Amino acid sequence: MTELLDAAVLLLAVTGAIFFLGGSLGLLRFPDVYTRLHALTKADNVGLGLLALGAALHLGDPWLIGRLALLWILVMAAGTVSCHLLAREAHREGRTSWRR
Amino acid sequence: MNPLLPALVAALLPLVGSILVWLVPSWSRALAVVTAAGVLVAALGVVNRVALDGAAMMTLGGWPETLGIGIAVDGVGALFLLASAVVGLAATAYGAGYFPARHPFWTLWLLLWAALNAVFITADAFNAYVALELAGLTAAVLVTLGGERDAMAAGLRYLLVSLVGATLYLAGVAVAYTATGTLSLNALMADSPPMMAGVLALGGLALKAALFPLHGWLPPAHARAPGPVSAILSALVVKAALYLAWRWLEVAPVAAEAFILLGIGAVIWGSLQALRVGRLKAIIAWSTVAQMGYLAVGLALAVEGAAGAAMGVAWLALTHALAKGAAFLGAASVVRAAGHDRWPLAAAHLRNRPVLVLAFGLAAASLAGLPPSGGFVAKWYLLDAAMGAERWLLAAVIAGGGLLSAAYLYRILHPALDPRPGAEASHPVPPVLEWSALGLALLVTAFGVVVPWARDLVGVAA
Amino acid sequence: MVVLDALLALVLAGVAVATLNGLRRFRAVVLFVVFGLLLALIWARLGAVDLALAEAAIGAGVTGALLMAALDRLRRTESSRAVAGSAPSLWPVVLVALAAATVGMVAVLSLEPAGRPPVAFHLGASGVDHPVTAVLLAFRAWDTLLEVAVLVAAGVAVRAVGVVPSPPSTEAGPLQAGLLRLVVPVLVVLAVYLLWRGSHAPGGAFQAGALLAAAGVLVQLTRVPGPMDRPALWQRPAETIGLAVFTAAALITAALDVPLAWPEGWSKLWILTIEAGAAISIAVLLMRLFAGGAPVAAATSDPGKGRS
Amino acid sequence: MTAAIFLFLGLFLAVLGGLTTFLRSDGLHRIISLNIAGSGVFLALMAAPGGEEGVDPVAQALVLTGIVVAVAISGVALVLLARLAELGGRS
Amino acid sequence: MSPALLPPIAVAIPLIAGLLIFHVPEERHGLRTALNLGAALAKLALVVVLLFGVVGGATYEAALNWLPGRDLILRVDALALLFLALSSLLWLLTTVYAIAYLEGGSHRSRFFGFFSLCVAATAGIALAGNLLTFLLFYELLTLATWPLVIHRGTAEARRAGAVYLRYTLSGGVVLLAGIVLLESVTGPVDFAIGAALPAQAGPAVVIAFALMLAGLGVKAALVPLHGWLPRAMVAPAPVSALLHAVAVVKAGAFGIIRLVHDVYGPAYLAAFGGLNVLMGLSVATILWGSWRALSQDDLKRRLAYSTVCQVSYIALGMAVAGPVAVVGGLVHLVHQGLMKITLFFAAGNLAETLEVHRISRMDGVGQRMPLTMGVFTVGALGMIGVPPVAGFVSKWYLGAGAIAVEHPEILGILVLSSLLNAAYFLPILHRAWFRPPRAGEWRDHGRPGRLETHWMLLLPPLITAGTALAAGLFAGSEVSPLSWAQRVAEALGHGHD
Repeated sequence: MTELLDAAVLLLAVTGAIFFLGGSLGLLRFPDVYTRLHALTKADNVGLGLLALGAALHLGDPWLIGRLALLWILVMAAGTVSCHLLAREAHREGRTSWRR
Repeated sequence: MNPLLPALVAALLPLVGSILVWLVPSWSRALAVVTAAGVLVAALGVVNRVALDGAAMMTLGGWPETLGIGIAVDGVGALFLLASAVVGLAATAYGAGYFPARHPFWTLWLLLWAALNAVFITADAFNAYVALELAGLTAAVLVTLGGERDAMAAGLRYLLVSLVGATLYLAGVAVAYTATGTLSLNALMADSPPMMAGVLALGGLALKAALFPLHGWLPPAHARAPGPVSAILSALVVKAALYLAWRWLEVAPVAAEAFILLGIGAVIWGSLQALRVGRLKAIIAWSTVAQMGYLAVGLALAVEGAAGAAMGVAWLALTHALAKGAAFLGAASVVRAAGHDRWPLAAAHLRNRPVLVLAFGLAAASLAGLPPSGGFVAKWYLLDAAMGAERWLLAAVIAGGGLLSAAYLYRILHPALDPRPGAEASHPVPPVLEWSALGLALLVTAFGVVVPWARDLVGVAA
Repeated sequence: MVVLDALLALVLAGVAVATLNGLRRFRAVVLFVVFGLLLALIWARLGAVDLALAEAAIGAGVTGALLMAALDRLRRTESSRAVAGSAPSLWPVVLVALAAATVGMVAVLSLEPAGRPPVAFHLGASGVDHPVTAVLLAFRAWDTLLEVAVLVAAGVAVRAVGVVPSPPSTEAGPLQAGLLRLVVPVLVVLAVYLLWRGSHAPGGAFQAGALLAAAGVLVQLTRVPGPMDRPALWQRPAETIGLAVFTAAALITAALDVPLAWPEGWSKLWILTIEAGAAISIAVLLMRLFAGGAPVAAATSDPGKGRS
Repeated sequence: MTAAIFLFLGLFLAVLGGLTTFLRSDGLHRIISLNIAGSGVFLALMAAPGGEEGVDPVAQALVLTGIVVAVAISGVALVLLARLAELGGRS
Repeated sequence: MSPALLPPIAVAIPLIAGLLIFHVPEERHGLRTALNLGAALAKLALVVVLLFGVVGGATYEAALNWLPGRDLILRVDALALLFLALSSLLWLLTTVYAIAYLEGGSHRSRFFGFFSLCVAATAGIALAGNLLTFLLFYELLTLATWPLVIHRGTAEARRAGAVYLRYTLSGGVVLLAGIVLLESVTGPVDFAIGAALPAQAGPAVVIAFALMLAGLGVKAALVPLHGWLPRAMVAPAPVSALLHAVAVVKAGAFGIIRLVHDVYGPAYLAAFGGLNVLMGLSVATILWGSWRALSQDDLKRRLAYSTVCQVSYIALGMAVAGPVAVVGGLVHLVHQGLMKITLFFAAGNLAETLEVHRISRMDGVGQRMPLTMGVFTVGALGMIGVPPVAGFVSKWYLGAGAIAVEHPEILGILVLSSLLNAAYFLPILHRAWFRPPRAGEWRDHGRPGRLETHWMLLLPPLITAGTALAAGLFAGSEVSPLSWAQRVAEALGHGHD
């Protein structure tokens, strides 16, 4: 049973890490502000969620799990808002999105 | 009664005062004066108790000395407290006639005062650091209250410098703590921490005490600050760092020799600059640089155990505080009357003010070490100590430095005796401004005659 | 693990050098915030959780906000160009620092480590279970009292310096407002939690105050004008309550018996009361530092001084 | 070992920041340098050898105090800096 | 009232008077005069009381604990009284003179205030019972006289004041160093006991002597430390009179007497050649002063150089150090004061009444101002040493004393200096009496048909000249300065012949 759990935790953690990696890669490689924000926020939110889930399984203590959930929600909210603000600023500055 | 309670009160009262003043700004002047009176009473209480029962020490909260923060008073500390109380009272009285009620000066000054007294009673290396930081912050901001660009620049520079000094000092404390595992100054000295600790701490303190060649920040700050603030800075704030240096010199005796060299440099360089500069307050500020040199030399002598040097330094610190306070308060009145302090241009406003002239004259006599004045007594002790220790060069400096001081003080007094009629004041100068200056000057003269009690007091110190 | 520590140290050193190098202020500020966060990690690695919290909240968070505010003000007054002149090359300094650090290292390691103050032994008597809190509010309360005084002084000072433009606050969009509605209460709750937690585990007045300040700054940024922009009756009492409570406690205990010796059995109550007051003051004062001086009477211009 | 690494780092930062404070003319950079120097001192203090049972709470308390004092003074310095810039002066 | 209080009172009278006068409004002429004269008379009366007391063998002493083991001591002994009496008498006369001289001048309250402080300091110097007390008042004297020197406020006066301060303050510091050095060897030095000197004079003791002598030599205007004195001439005539006859220069000379007799003792000094140094200095000063006086056309400058010369007779007497010579030196302290103040009063009258400052313009002033020139003549002859004026007595004792201790060369010096004195005084007398007045030389402020000038300007010099004459004529009498000087000499431990 525990092996299975550990395996799941490992899987979740790795996947989460991969999402983070992708987000960061996007931040570095994507051509304009909008696409970068897109990569960063979306990917990171998922990545964080997976990591948190993994940690939750690993810890098992409901009290801690609750706090992890809160953490995830807060970060998502913050990420969303900041992404929105940045995008809005960029839009006001009249940055056009990248075209091929 | 435990002499430490009045000592603690001397530090806590200004805190209370600062809070009340901040909450009820319209009453600030009355509140401040009351606080000042209280502090004076407390300081006298300390002096009295120490004279009767001798030095005392306790740890706050009743914890063991290795864990809690100790406060202590001895003869020297009592004298510094006394200087702080007397000059503080005069400065407060002066400020009452100088600043409007709703002025941030009041809160900041009372916080600064609390910090100074906390330094004078602390027996804990790190507590001294916090108190120094509080003093540095408030002092630097007080400098900027004038609001002109130069004052702001001087204040910012002062703030950063004192932050550097405090950080250096903290580094010293950190080393000492690592080596000895204690922060109590006495225990720390007893365990003889590595010299590096002393050197670092003394470096920071020398910077805060504006010891040549680390004095660059002082003249602009002290000359640009508003009137009573200059008096407080020159009379008390630099003394706080000096007082701690006295404690730390025992950790790094090698620094004593350095203090002597730098002190000599300060006496000469400071005096020369004071002879050169063209503004009244700048002259007095540079004189502070020179006098700090004196104190450094005396300090070294005292630490090296020259007989009577301790009394000399303590007395010099006290009398210099009073005389310099009087000089700066007087200068502030001149500035107020003239609207500027370009010298000797502004001297015309000194001529028809006998009270101010007298205040300057008495203060000058003390600064130059001429009898009958506290300055002379201090000079006598230091000269005696130097010759007793057969440090002839030092003796020459101590004796000759008085002449240099006389030379630049002459620049202040000389135009004042010009027989031409004085000028009309551009701003009115309330009597309290002139008399608070004269009060300090008279006191320092009196301290030239009534000495024995202090001798016994400092005898307590060792 | 050691490898990771070494890596962490290397990165931090690199960030520090990068922060100090170059002329662009904005770059320096951003890198300094990064520096603070990494330092927080190091504190955690050293097992100093309180410091990790404090560094993240105050060292990186508040200081970063203050630096940003300053940048903004400088931008508006001076031309936004970085700095006149050219940056002195930092590499010689780095080398000197490395050499000095090596020497210092040898010196420090050569000291035979002495014992430490017997905190654990007296912890029981302090009234709280968390050693750091015990040191801050029982064993070395006098330090903390003066420390609070420093914060008050800073708050007064900012007003005394005179009116500097407060960072621009823009009306919050719906999304932002939503976040605020969510975050501010959470932060307040967290602060209270940290405050209470400080009595038995890492946390306490300063971390709590920093959190409250963060909430306050968010509000300050999204209200026009921000709460700190005009003088209000609640400000001065809020700024001084911490110092007032603490000083009162000192005086009362001095009158009772030994100064700063909390009465037998009631220590925890005293400590928590003081901490609560301190947290409020800290929060408001940090906000004040961020917002700059609101207009106060006769802050500038020394009446005694003619324009010389 | 960890402590040793961070001790070295702390000393390095202290010296680095201290020296740069005197090299830079710009107020903002100076303030940042000072903060880095301070952090270095704190780090060295925490990482210095000594203290049998784990991390020394007294040292933690000292550093905590130091951090708060530093932020207070930096805040005032920054406002002063801005004010000075308004008055059209360089620091 | 306990007799111990008398010495402090002697100092307090002028001190308090001075402090009061500062606060007298400029225009309250009468009140100021009353204060001045009242204080002067009171002090004189006190001195008379003390005189009788001391003759009756009483001793007056007051001590105040000050520095560790070093008290402030005010003590009345014969020597102190010699100086105190002189200064008190001359203070009264100078005050009378100054009131008239400064009539309608500015800042008179300030002037008379410092004037009184200056006298207070002098009294302190006279009564000082140990080195520390002496130093205290010695410095006070410096500070109190400076404002008098620069009273006129002209550029020249201020320059003179600066020079004066430079010299005297330096002197004070040197003196301080000497005292501290000596006391670090011997412990506190009380004049009544003398210093507890080591049997063999070590370097410290010798250096201390050199330092103290230098410090005192500045005020005593010993060559080469005399530079300030001629410059200080720009001060108003009463001030010059005070500086030269009563206070400053005398303070230096008096200090030298104390140094030689009450600190070291002649024998001890002779042992390491201190006396010879002093003798060399004083001889050099006598000759140099006289020589420079010859070439001065400004009357007051010539008188100043004559002071440089004459005061050194006192030091010379101490240096020669036989019982007789000491009497000569001591009595010259009084005689020189009387004669020199007379000369300055006269010079002041000329300047005030006729605006005559230069000797070359004095032709025939004797006919215009016979009384003034009369007293001037008395003073001048006294300085030369013509009997029966007092100066003769001093020189006679100095000479006799020199012979008595096998210093014949000193006799030669005395003769030579007398010739020089004659050479620079007689021409003045000749011009004044025997040359016809040249038209337009003077700007006459006197009122025809009245006295040649204001009576308050005339009375003091008449009195001083008369006293100088009497001191010479009745030198033998009980109350003469001479007999008092002999009493002092005895007290100092020399039986007189």
